[in-house]
Amino acid sequence: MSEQRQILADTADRLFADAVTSRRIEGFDAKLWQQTIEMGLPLLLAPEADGGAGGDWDDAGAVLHALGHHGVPIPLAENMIAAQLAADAGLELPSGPVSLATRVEGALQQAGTRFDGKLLGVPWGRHADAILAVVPGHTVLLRRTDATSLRHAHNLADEPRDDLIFDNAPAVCGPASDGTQASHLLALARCAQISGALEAALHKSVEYAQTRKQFGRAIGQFQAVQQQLAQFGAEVAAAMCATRAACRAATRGDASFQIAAAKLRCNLAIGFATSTAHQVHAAIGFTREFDLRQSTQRLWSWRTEGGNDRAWADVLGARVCARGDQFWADLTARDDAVSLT
Amino acid sequence: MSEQRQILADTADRLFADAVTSRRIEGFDAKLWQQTIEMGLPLLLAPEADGGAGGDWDDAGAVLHALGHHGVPIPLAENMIAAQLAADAGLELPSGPVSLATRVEGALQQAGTRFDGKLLGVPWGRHADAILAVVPGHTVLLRRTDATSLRHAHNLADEPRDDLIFDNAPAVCGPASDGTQASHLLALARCAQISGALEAALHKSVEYAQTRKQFGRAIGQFQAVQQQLAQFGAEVAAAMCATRAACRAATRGDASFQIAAAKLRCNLAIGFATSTAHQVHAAIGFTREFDLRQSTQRLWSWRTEGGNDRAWADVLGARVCARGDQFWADLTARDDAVSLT
Amino acid sequence: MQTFHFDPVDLPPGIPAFRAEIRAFLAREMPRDYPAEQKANCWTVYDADFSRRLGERGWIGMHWSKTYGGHERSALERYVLMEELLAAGAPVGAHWIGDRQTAPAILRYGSESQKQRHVPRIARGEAFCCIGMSEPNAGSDLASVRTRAERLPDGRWKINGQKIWTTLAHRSHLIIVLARTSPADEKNRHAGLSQFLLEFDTPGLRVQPIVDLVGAKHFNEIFFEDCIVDAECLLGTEGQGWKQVTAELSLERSGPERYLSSIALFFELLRVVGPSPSESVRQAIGRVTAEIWTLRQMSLSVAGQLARGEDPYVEAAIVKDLGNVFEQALPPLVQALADDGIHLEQDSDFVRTLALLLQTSPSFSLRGGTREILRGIIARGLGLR
Amino acid sequence: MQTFHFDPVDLPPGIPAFRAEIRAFLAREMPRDYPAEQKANCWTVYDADFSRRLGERGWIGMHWSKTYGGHERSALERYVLMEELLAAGAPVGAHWIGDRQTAPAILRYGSESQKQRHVPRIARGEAFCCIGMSEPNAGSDLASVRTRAERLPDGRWKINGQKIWTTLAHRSHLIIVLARTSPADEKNRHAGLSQFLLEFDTPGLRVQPIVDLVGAKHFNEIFFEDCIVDAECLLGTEGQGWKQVTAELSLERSGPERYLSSIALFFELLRVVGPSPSESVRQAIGRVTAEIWTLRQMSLSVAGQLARGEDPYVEAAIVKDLGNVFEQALPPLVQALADDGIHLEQDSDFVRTLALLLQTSPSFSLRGGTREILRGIIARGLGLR
Repeated sequence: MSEQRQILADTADRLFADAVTSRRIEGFDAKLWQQTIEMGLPLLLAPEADGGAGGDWDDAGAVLHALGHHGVPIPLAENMIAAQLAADAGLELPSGPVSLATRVEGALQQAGTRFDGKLLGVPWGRHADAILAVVPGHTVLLRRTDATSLRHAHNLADEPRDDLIFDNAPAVCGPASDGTQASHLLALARCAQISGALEAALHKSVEYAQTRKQFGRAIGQFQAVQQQLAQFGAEVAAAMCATRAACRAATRGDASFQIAAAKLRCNLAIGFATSTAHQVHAAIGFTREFDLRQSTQRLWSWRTEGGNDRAWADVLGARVCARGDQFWADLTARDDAVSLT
Repeated sequence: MSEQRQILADTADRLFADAVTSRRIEGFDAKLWQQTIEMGLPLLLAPEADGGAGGDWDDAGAVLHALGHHGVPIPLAENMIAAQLAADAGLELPSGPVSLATRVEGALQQAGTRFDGKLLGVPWGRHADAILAVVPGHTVLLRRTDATSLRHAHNLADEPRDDLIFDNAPAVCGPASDGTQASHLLALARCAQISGALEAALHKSVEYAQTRKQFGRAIGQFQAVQQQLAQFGAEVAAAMCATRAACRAATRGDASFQIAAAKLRCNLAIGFATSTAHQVHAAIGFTREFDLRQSTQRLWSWRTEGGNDRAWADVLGARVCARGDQFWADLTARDDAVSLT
Repeated sequence: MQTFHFDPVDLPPGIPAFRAEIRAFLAREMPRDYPAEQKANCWTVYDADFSRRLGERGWIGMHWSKTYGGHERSALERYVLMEELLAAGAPVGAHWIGDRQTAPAILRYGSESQKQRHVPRIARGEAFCCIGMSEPNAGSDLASVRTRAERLPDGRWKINGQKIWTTLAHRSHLIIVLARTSPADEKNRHAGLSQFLLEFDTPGLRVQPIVDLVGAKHFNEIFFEDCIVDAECLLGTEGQGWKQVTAELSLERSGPERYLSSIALFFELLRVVGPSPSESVRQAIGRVTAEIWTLRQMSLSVAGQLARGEDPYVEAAIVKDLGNVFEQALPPLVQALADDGIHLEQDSDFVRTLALLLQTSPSFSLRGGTREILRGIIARGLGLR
Repeated sequence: MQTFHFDPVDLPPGIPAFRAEIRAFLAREMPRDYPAEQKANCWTVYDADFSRRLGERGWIGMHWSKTYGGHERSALERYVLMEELLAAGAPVGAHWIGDRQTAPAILRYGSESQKQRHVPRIARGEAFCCIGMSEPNAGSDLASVRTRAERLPDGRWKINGQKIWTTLAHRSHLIIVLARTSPADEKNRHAGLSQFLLEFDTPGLRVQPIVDLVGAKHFNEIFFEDCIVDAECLLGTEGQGWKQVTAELSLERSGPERYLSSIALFFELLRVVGPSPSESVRQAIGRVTAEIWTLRQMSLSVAGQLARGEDPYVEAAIVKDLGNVFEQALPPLVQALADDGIHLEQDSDFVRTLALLLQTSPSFSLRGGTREILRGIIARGLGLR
């Protein structure tokens, strides 16, 4: 990791760690949000010319890894993506928290100045000032206060995932060349958060195994437990590596293949990792599991968000099958392309 | 197990064990075949009135378990099924080895007195005097010597699986009410053989782990190896239990559901079992693996024969989905039916 | 020669009628508006009325002696009752432990007065029980128990310590406590433990509920603070607590709950995907079906052996291990399959059931011995230890 | 703070051209009528001519010093060569061990004369090498080696013993033998071992091929019967054999062979199922693709770290463990997927490849350390040992 990016990651990590240890809150952490603004994080992916920080997805991945590691309740991932897409579409960057809607039922009206329809499962919808959504051909910005109705809902980790209904609401819109980009970037952000949460669950499990005694010795000294945690570690490593490679690809250009592969690989890691983490913790009763669940409940939620296993396996499989014997040529060309630029 | 069936199983077991230890042969064991005839095994499933032994599938399962355990090269399973189907169709039971063709491309001609077509992958086809095949609506008996062409082929375990082509060959035929019965019974027979071979692979692996020393102690004393072998044992137990339950169902009546479930469960067990068996044996070089492969090569072959995982999962899944909320009622009714008879 | 024994069971002739009777009862008596996700966790759902109605029909303590309020029905009839209750997701939490563990332990080890006093009440669905084995920082290593029982000069016992993991203790009447009655011996870590049978209104016994992973209060901490009990509260023999508990745990291993405790999720999946789902969903359902059918055959076979008075110790451990693996694998499998359109925040029975089980299933393997312990038993059965 | 290090690699600018050069070479030089199942096992396929042609192009010993016949190319270029050879299933068996293990060991521990004498011949594809570590009844427990080397009064060594598992020994020229040079010490089981570098025409050395599981002769037993060798055959330091071997094994851990050695099966599967297979096949291919892509990224990242002179010891073990799991899982997965119509007795490339790998893949985990050992390394990396 470049020195500059390492500093960014470390700073974010400290910020989120402090937020977690000082106040264990459910819902939106407004004070922390203000601090991220001071660090320029919500607009990290927007160009400097537009008032952003001009960062890339390598930077974003490092920050979101820390976000996922500490399970901090703010819509940072969504705001980063919204800022990038808004800039791409030539829309003015809104300030307050901006969330992202990838499940949209509805359409623009009146030459793109009005929107009728529903935004479903919007992360932190109730706390967002604006929501960026993609409809065929267009990127749309909507104000939360223009919604006719807002239904509160949550994922497994109690993170808000709200439904908003708009009825002839004012909209600002710009051109969107790629209708799938919002979903892909959301999947990529979730990969980074998953990597961080997996790492946190691993740390908690290893630490627990080192201190917890059973049958006269620390459970981490039993070969069966060691081997399980080693496998757990390998899964975490795979998720982290896949995520970093997909972030690198997104920094360079079209990353649709790499994001599909990374999200699928992360999802596969979640199954083994969460089950091992809870098994290792199992003997303790629930006190410490409270802490573990900050990671695992998010992992279970994020496995579905941004595309579940079946969805990405289908996309990736169809893509590979269609190219048949070009598999190896395609696979290598993606990384070789880097060396051509 | 009833006392009588236990005696049958033990006798078969001794017979096959002697055959294996006295002569390690590839291909058809003619002398052993003669001994099975003396015991009435090839006609075990035919009614006594037709010259058979009047046994049921509980008996057959016990014998075929022993056959699979010792990996004996004779078409006993196929002959048993052929005899049952011939009797059902009112055909005279042929003597010499009779095999079974479940992959048939062709049709009866001239009022059922002639057959044109191919029998593919016929077990021990080259050694069979006759082959029983099922075509829509009919059970057909063909003589091997009437085949125009016989192409030798083998499965992974070097068991003959030959293709025979018939050109206007003489045929004897009777009515077959259920066109899928031959495939189901073949699957059931393979389940019993798989159970036996799984058990043999387990015994060999446990024995090996008890005697083989590494890092100063028997590898069977390492917790990781113990846990792996325990899982292996559990898979073997599941396959054995599923097989015995399916045999019981076949003894009672329609067993299509149970056979599908049992073959699928056996297939799933093969994956873990063979991989663990070879891993436990891995350190030895190849001498002992020679012995293990007598079991594992058959297991890999039999996983495909009689229907692979995907095929049975599809059949079973379609059946269950179609019945929706009747799942539990159906599942219990199958065993309760026994108590009604 | 044979490695494992799984003879098929022929269910006795009365079973179909009995099963029909249970189903009719459930159709009538199951609570209305009963949330689907509770069905997937029904052995912790407390419903005292429902338990009492079961007791009235003679469906608690079905195979206990009539002398102590039992009904002397066959073990297989009890098996069928249990599988029907679980498959229906009936709220059996109130009497579950008493029926399954506590009363059998009293009948096996208790004094005549303990039997007469407690067992009939349990059978009537009037006294509910809980388990007092695990302690904070002890987990499945029961030998490390630190709760102490000290014999007073007058023969009574003074208990001090703390228990955890006790399902529904705050609504129970009886508890069997495992306590140390002589100092720990590093050479024989299992010596010096004894069991005590206590009523919850004993002075010095205090219950404090713990909110668990999913916000429910199934678990508790129980504190014993100079809790003084009569000599006759000792259950069984002093110093034999370890042996008695081990026998109890093995009773815990053989039932249909080993694979049915969260079956509601599979039923919900079948409902949601409808009669002709896509190929990959269909095949996944086929594989799960093969596993369920096999587990039921194995579990039935063990029940049949127990009914014949045999002790299929290793086979029971196998069923439990495979059952655990199955129950832990199902929720993530379903999550990976569920259509893109099915989001967890949706307010549907299916989604709530899935959400609950994703969170609770990882600790299922704790019930009655961890995975490592079970596999240790199987390995020993194979001659490896 | 970070647990594992998998920084992405930026491949150097020359790579696309180099890759094109390799592919052109392979299109020209790969043997015709080369059976598909050999591609799935190509690192054991012996083709001396092919190896010599690679040597002529400077593609053996690519990053060794020019002083000893190497070519001083970058480690990443070597990585790309290896992955292209493996992906194409090229017959690299003759020079594989020499290029990958023997020459690096000589360059690291050997005397100047050993380097000068052997390394250039290996680089030219003229001397082929094999491994003499494992023994009958020793397996991956190298400390239990019983082959003995006894120093004679004149400084020479007399070797007695037996080795096994030595790939292609019967067609090799050089072997590094691990032998005991002082008596076994139960307290320090790894002490007293030394390595010897021998030529195959040494008197007292005898090779006997073993027919393996699939009927091929890749493995051998090698007997040493009063085999007397010069003092200078000692490789490295007397008594340091264990340390040297361990370093060798870790060299073995980081390459693309960790997930590519049997990739031909996946390519065959893609060919057989065609551009639009059924849903369940498509999704399975999607999952395998995600795994392959991830493994390649991990393996590339480790290669990049090695190229920068870092020592990603734990990361390399992780890649190898995941690679093993992947390679062992693929054949049964493909078998379970393969259409009903695809029977193993069919004479097709796909079926023969599947048949070979079903039989050989279970022992893949032996290559360079068993699963337990690798996971032990990872556990230690996590601070658990």
